[in-house]
Amino acid sequence: MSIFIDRNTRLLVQGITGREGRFHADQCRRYGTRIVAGVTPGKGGSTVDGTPVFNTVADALRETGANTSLVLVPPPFAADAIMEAADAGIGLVVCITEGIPLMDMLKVRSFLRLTGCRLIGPNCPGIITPGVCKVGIMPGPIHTPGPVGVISRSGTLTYEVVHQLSGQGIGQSTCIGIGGDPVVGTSFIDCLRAFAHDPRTRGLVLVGEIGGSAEEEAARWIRDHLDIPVVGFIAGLTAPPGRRMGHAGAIVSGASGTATAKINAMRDCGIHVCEDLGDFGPFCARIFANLLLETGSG
Amino acid sequence: MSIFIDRNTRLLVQGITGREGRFHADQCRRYGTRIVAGVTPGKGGSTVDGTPVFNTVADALRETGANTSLVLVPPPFAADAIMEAADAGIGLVVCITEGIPLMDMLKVRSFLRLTGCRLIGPNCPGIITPGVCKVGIMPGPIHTPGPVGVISRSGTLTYEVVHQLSGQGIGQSTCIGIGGDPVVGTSFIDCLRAFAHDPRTRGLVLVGEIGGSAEEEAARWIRDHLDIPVVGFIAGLTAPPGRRMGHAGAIVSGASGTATAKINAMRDCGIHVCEDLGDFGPFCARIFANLLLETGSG
Amino acid sequence: MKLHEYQAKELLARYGLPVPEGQVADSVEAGLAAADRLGYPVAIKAQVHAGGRGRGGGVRLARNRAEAEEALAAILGMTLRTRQTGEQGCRVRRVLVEQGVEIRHEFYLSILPDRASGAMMLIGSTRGGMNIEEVAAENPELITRIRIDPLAGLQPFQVRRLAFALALSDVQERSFFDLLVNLYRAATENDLLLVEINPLAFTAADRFLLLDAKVEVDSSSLFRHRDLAGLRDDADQDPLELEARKYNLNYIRLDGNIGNMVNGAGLAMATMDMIKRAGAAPANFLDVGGGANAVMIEHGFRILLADPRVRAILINIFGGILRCDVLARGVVEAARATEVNIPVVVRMEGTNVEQGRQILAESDLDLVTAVDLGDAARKIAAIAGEL
Amino acid sequence: MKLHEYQAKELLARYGLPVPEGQVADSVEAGLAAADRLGYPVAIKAQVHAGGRGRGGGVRLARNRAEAEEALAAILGMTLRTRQTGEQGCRVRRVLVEQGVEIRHEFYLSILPDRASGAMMLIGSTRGGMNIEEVAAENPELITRIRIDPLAGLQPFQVRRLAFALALSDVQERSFFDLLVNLYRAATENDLLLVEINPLAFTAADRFLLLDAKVEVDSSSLFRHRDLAGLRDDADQDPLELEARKYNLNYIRLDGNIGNMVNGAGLAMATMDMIKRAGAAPANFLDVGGGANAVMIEHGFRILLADPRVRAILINIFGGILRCDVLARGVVEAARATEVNIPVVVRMEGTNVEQGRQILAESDLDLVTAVDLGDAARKIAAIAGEL
Repeated sequence: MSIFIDRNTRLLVQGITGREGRFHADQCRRYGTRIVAGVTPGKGGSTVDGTPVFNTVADALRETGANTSLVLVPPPFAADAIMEAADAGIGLVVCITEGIPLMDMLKVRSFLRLTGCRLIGPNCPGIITPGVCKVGIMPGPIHTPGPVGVISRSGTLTYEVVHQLSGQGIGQSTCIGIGGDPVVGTSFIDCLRAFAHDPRTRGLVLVGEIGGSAEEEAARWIRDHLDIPVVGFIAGLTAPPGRRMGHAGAIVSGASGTATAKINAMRDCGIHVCEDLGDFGPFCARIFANLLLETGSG
Repeated sequence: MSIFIDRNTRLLVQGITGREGRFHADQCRRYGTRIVAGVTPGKGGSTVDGTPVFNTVADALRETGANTSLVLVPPPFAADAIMEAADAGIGLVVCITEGIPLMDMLKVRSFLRLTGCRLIGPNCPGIITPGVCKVGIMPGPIHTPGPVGVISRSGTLTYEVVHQLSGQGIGQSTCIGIGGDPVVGTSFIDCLRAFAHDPRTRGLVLVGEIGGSAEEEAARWIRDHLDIPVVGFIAGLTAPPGRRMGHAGAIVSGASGTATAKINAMRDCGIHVCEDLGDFGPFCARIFANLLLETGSG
Repeated sequence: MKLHEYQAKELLARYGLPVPEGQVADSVEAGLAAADRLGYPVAIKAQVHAGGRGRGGGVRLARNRAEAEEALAAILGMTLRTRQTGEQGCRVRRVLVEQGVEIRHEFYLSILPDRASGAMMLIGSTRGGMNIEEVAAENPELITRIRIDPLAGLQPFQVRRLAFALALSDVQERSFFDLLVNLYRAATENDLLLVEINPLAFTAADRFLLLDAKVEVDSSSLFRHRDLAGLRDDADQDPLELEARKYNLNYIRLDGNIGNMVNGAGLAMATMDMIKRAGAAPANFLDVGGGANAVMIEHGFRILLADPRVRAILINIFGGILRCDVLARGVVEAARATEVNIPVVVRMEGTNVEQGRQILAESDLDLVTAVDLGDAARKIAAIAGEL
Repeated sequence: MKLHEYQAKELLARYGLPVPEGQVADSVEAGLAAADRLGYPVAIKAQVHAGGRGRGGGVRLARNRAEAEEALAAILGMTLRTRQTGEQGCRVRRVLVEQGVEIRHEFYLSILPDRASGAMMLIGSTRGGMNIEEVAAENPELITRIRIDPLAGLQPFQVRRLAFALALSDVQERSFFDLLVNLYRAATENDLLLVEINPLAFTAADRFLLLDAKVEVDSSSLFRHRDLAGLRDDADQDPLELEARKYNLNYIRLDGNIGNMVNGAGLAMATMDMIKRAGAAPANFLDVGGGANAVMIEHGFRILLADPRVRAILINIFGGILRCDVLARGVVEAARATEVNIPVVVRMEGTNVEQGRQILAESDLDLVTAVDLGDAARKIAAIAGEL
C-alpha cells in the first residue's frame, strides 16, 4: 500500500507542452504512471508524446477522468493553475514550481480548504510510490518498494537519503517531498496522519531543515500518535541566522527555527536522529533492523 | 435528545444591549437557556440583567466559555458579527437579523466553511429544543417536548405549525427556522442529516415556501436516507410569479420555485403533504399516530 | 431594485466598461437633438422596467432624422405591453438614443449571486441577443456557467474557461480579461443581484461593446449605496405598494376581493392560500412584520381599505410573545379610526388571548372572532359566499 | 528584499498612510537645506538595511541648525555597527531628514504573512518604540496577534479587536480603521513579507503618524512589481553574493575555508554540516540548483575561487536523472577554464556514474573522486588536516 498515489492515479500534467513539462511527464510515464491528459491554455486539441492536451483542466477532467495533477508551470501562473485544478475537482495537486510568491500561496491554501483538494508542494520534488507511480521530478531508479515512508522538505537531499536507504536494502512505501517554501499545501503532520493509516508503512524517515517549527510539531505528533520507528535528519546546523538558505522557508529568525532546537525536539519525542549524513544508510539499517527481518525485504 | 443545541449550550448574545437583544436574551434565559455573555462593542465591562457584556466575542469566549451565539444586530453589522463569532471559535451561530445584503451572506458562507462554524439563519426565528434550550425569538410556551423534529423557512408560520402540533399532543425534539433568505447558513438537508443521527426524533415536519429548489432537494434526500414519517407543507400556492413575497428568498422565477412543483416533488418522495393549514394539527395526528402510541407522548 | 438601461450603462461605464455613446431623452425634440449630435444611424430604446421590450415595439433603429422623429414619436408616451408587464402595460416616459454600431458577433454575459450554489455565477453564451431562458431550454450546451467563490473572487483560469467556451479569437481574448474583471467588480462592489449584458457585441471596429445592460440592485444593500438608492424610479409602481413601503409594510396587490393582513411572510402566503381554498380570492399579500403592533395594524387597515375591490378582511396575527389584549385594542382602535365598514374576521394567538377575544367581542364594531385558522377559513368562506 | 525607511514611507504614503514630512539627503549640505525647509526640530536617520540603528548612533534629533549640521556630519559616512550588521558594520550613504513631532503615545503595529498559521498576521502592542522581540519575551500579554484569512481580508471585527486591545480613545479609534485598511492593502497589494510600524505615533495634534517603517518585499513577487524591483539597493551586499545572483546561483559567504558547491538547498546545507563534522569549516553556501549543468558549475567555480580564503573545494552533485558523464566533463572543463589550483573533491551520483568517475580520473587535473558522501567527508577531513 501507499499514501496519496497508487495504481488508481490518473495523472494530468499542467504545463505539459513546456520543455520541463514534457520531459518530466515522459519520465513519469516511463516509470509506469498513467498519464491521461495534459493542459496548456491555447494548445487544446494537440498531443504530446501521445497524451491529449486540453485548454482547461475542466475539459481534461471531463474527457479523461484525471484525478491527480502535476503542476509544472512558471511561478507567475502556478497559483492560478493549482486553483484551476482544485476548482475543477482534482483531488490531489502536486506542484513542483519554485518561486511562487508567498501571498499567492496563502490564497491558494484557503482556496483549497474551500474545495477539499490536497496540494503537495510547491517547490518540491513530488511524490513517488516505488514501483507503482511517480508524480514528480525525482529520479525513479534510486527508489525501491518496501516498508519505510519518507517525508522531506528538500529535493536532492531526499534523493541522497532514499539512495542510501535503497543501498541498504531498505525499500520505501511512499516518498513525499512536502516542499521548501515557508507555506506548503501538505504538512509533515498531514503526511504522518496518512502514513499512520497505511498498514504497510512500518517505519518512517523525516528529513527536515532550519526554519519554522514544522519539525517540532511533527515530532510531538509522532510521540503522541505513532509507535513505529522513526529516523530524523535535520540540515542546516552550520547555517548563519537571518539568511535564507536557498529554500524560501529555510531561515533561522532570531532564536526560532534552529537545527539544534529541532534535533532536540525530535530526540525528546523518541525519534532516532542521525547527525552524520554520510552514515545515514547504515544508521537506518540499525534502527530498522527488526523491520527488515519481519518483512524479509532486506 | 435534540440537534445543535442542548443542556450544554452556553449562549452568548451579540447585540445584547439593544432593545430587541435585551428582550430576547431575557426570554431565552427565562426559558432555561444558559446565557453566559453578551457582546456589544464599547459596552464591555457592563452587565445586562446580570449577564456580563464584553467588547469582542474573543473576550467573551475566553472569559465565559460560550459555545453558541445568538446574533441580534442590525443588517449593516450582522455579517461582521457572524464572522467575528466564527473566527473566535464559536461552533454555532444563530442569526435572527432580516435584511442582510446577499453579497454579505455569500462571503459569510465561504468564511464559515473556512472556520468550520455552523450558522442557522439569517432572517429566521432561531432554534429551540423544547423544555431544554431556546436560542431564538420564538414564543417558548407553544412548544412541548416530544418525538417530532420541525424544520422551516418561516417564522410565524412555524409558530402556527408548532402550536397545532402541541395542540394535538405531538411534542417536538428540536424546531429549527432555517431562514427566509435565498442564501442561508444551514439548509434543510443539513438539518435532516442531523435529525437522522438523533434517535429520539422519530417523525419530521418540513415547512417550505416558494422560491429556489431547497424543498425538492430535501425531499429527494428524505427518500434516499430516511424511513421515518415526514409531513410537508408549502406556502405560496397563490403567490404571483416574479414578486418577492416578503421573504427575500420567496420568489417564483419563470417556471422555477413554484409551490406546485415542490408539493409534487415531496409527494413523489413519499412525504405526506398537508394542503390545508387549518387542518395541519389533525393531519399530523393521523400521520404520527403510531409514533404517539409508541412513545406515549400523546 | 431594477435600474433603467441608461442608469445601468452609466454605472458600468464608471468601471471602464465599454458602452455605446448615447443620451437619454424625454421628448421628441430632445431625442432628435441627441440623434443629430450622435450621428445616424441611431437606436431608440424605451426606458421601462420590463424585459421583452424589443418584441413589444419599444426599440427601433433609425437611419436618418425622419425615421428618428417617427420612432421617437411612436415610442415616447406609448403603453408598452410585454410578457412581463402583463395586460395593463407600462407607459414610456423616457428613451435612450444611442449611436448605431456595426456588429460582427453577439454574445451573452451575466453575473449574479446564485442561491443554489451560494456563490457568484458567471454565465456566458455565444447566443447573444436571444432570450437566455429559451437558449437554456433548447441548446443548454451553448451556455457556460462558472462558479466564483465570493471570497476568492474572479480568477484568471475562470476567465480562460469562459474565453475558450466562447471560442474567442486572439484579438477578442485580449480585451476579454479586463472586461470580465471590471464587470465582476461592478457586480460585487454595487451588490448587484443581476448584471446581464445581452447582447455583448463584438463590433466591426474589433472591440467589445455592452449593447444592452440589465441591472438589479439588492435593495437590502442600499444603506451602503446612497448613489444607487437615488436611482429608484417608482413611476410604474402600484401606488398602494408605494404607500405601504412608507410604513415598512410589505404589500403586494393581487386580483381577488378578500383583503388580508398577517404578521410574517410565510404565514401571510399560507393565509392567502387558505382564502383561496375557502373558495374566495385574496386581494393582496400584506405582511405587517413578525412583531406586529397597533400602529402597523392601523396602517395596514388604511392600505387595505384604499383598495375599492376589497369586500372583506381577514386579520391573522400569530403573536406568540405579543400580548393579545394589547393587539386586540390596537385592532379595535384601528378599525374605528379607519371607519371600516366591511366584514372583518380576526384571528389572533399569543399571550392573554382570552382577554384579547373579549375586547374584540365587547367592542361596538362588527368584528368576527375566529378561534383558530380552521375557524377563520370557515368564516371567510361564509362571508365570501354572501358577497 | 528590504526597502530603506524612506522608500518604505514613500510606498506607504501612496496608500494614504500618514508619514512625517521628510527628505532624503546624501550630503551635509543637502541635509541642512532639507532641515531648513522642514523647520526645527528635525530627526536625522541613517538609511541602512539594518535594525537597531538607533542604539548604534544612526538616529539623532537636532533642535537647531548647528545640531543638524553636527548630526549630519557624524552620521553620513559613518560605519554603523548593530547587532544585525555584525562586526564589519555598514556604511551610511544616505540620511532621511524628518520634521520633528510632539508625541503623545507610541504603538507597535505590523502585518506579515505568517508561516505557522498560513494566514496574514496583524500584530499590535501598546509598547511602541521598543524591540518587539523583547516585549514578547518580557510582556507577551501586551502583544495582540490577529489572524486574517488571506481570501477574506481584513474585517471590521478584527480592527475592533485590536482597537480594544490597544485601549484606543474614541478620537484614536476614528482614524484607526482607515489606517489599518490602508496598511493591509499596502501589505497585500505589494507582496510585503513584513511591514512594521514601530513606533506608530499618536501626536499632540491628535493624529496617527508612521514614525518609522520597516518593509520587506517578497523577491519572488518582483515580476509583478516592476516599481519595487527598481528600489533594490545592493550597496551593502557582499560582492560575491551579487555576482552569484547574476547567474541565478544561490551563494552565501561564511567564515570557513572549504569552498563547496552543491545542487539543491537542503543537500547544500547538509554538505556544509558534513564539512563541519569533518573538522573543517565551510567557506560558503552555494546551491547551483536541482538540475545542475556544466555552465552553472563553471560559474560556481569562478565564484568559489574569487574568495581568497578558500583552500579546498568539495563538489557534491546528486543528479539522479542527470547524466554523470556529461556532468563530469563539465566539471573538468570548468576546472580547467578557471585554472583551479587547490584540491577539489568531487562526489556525484546519477545516470552513468561509472563513466563520470572515469572521466574525472582520466583528466590531467588534480581531482579527488569520492564514491559516496562518507568517502567525501573523509577526504575533505584529510585535506583540511593538511591545510
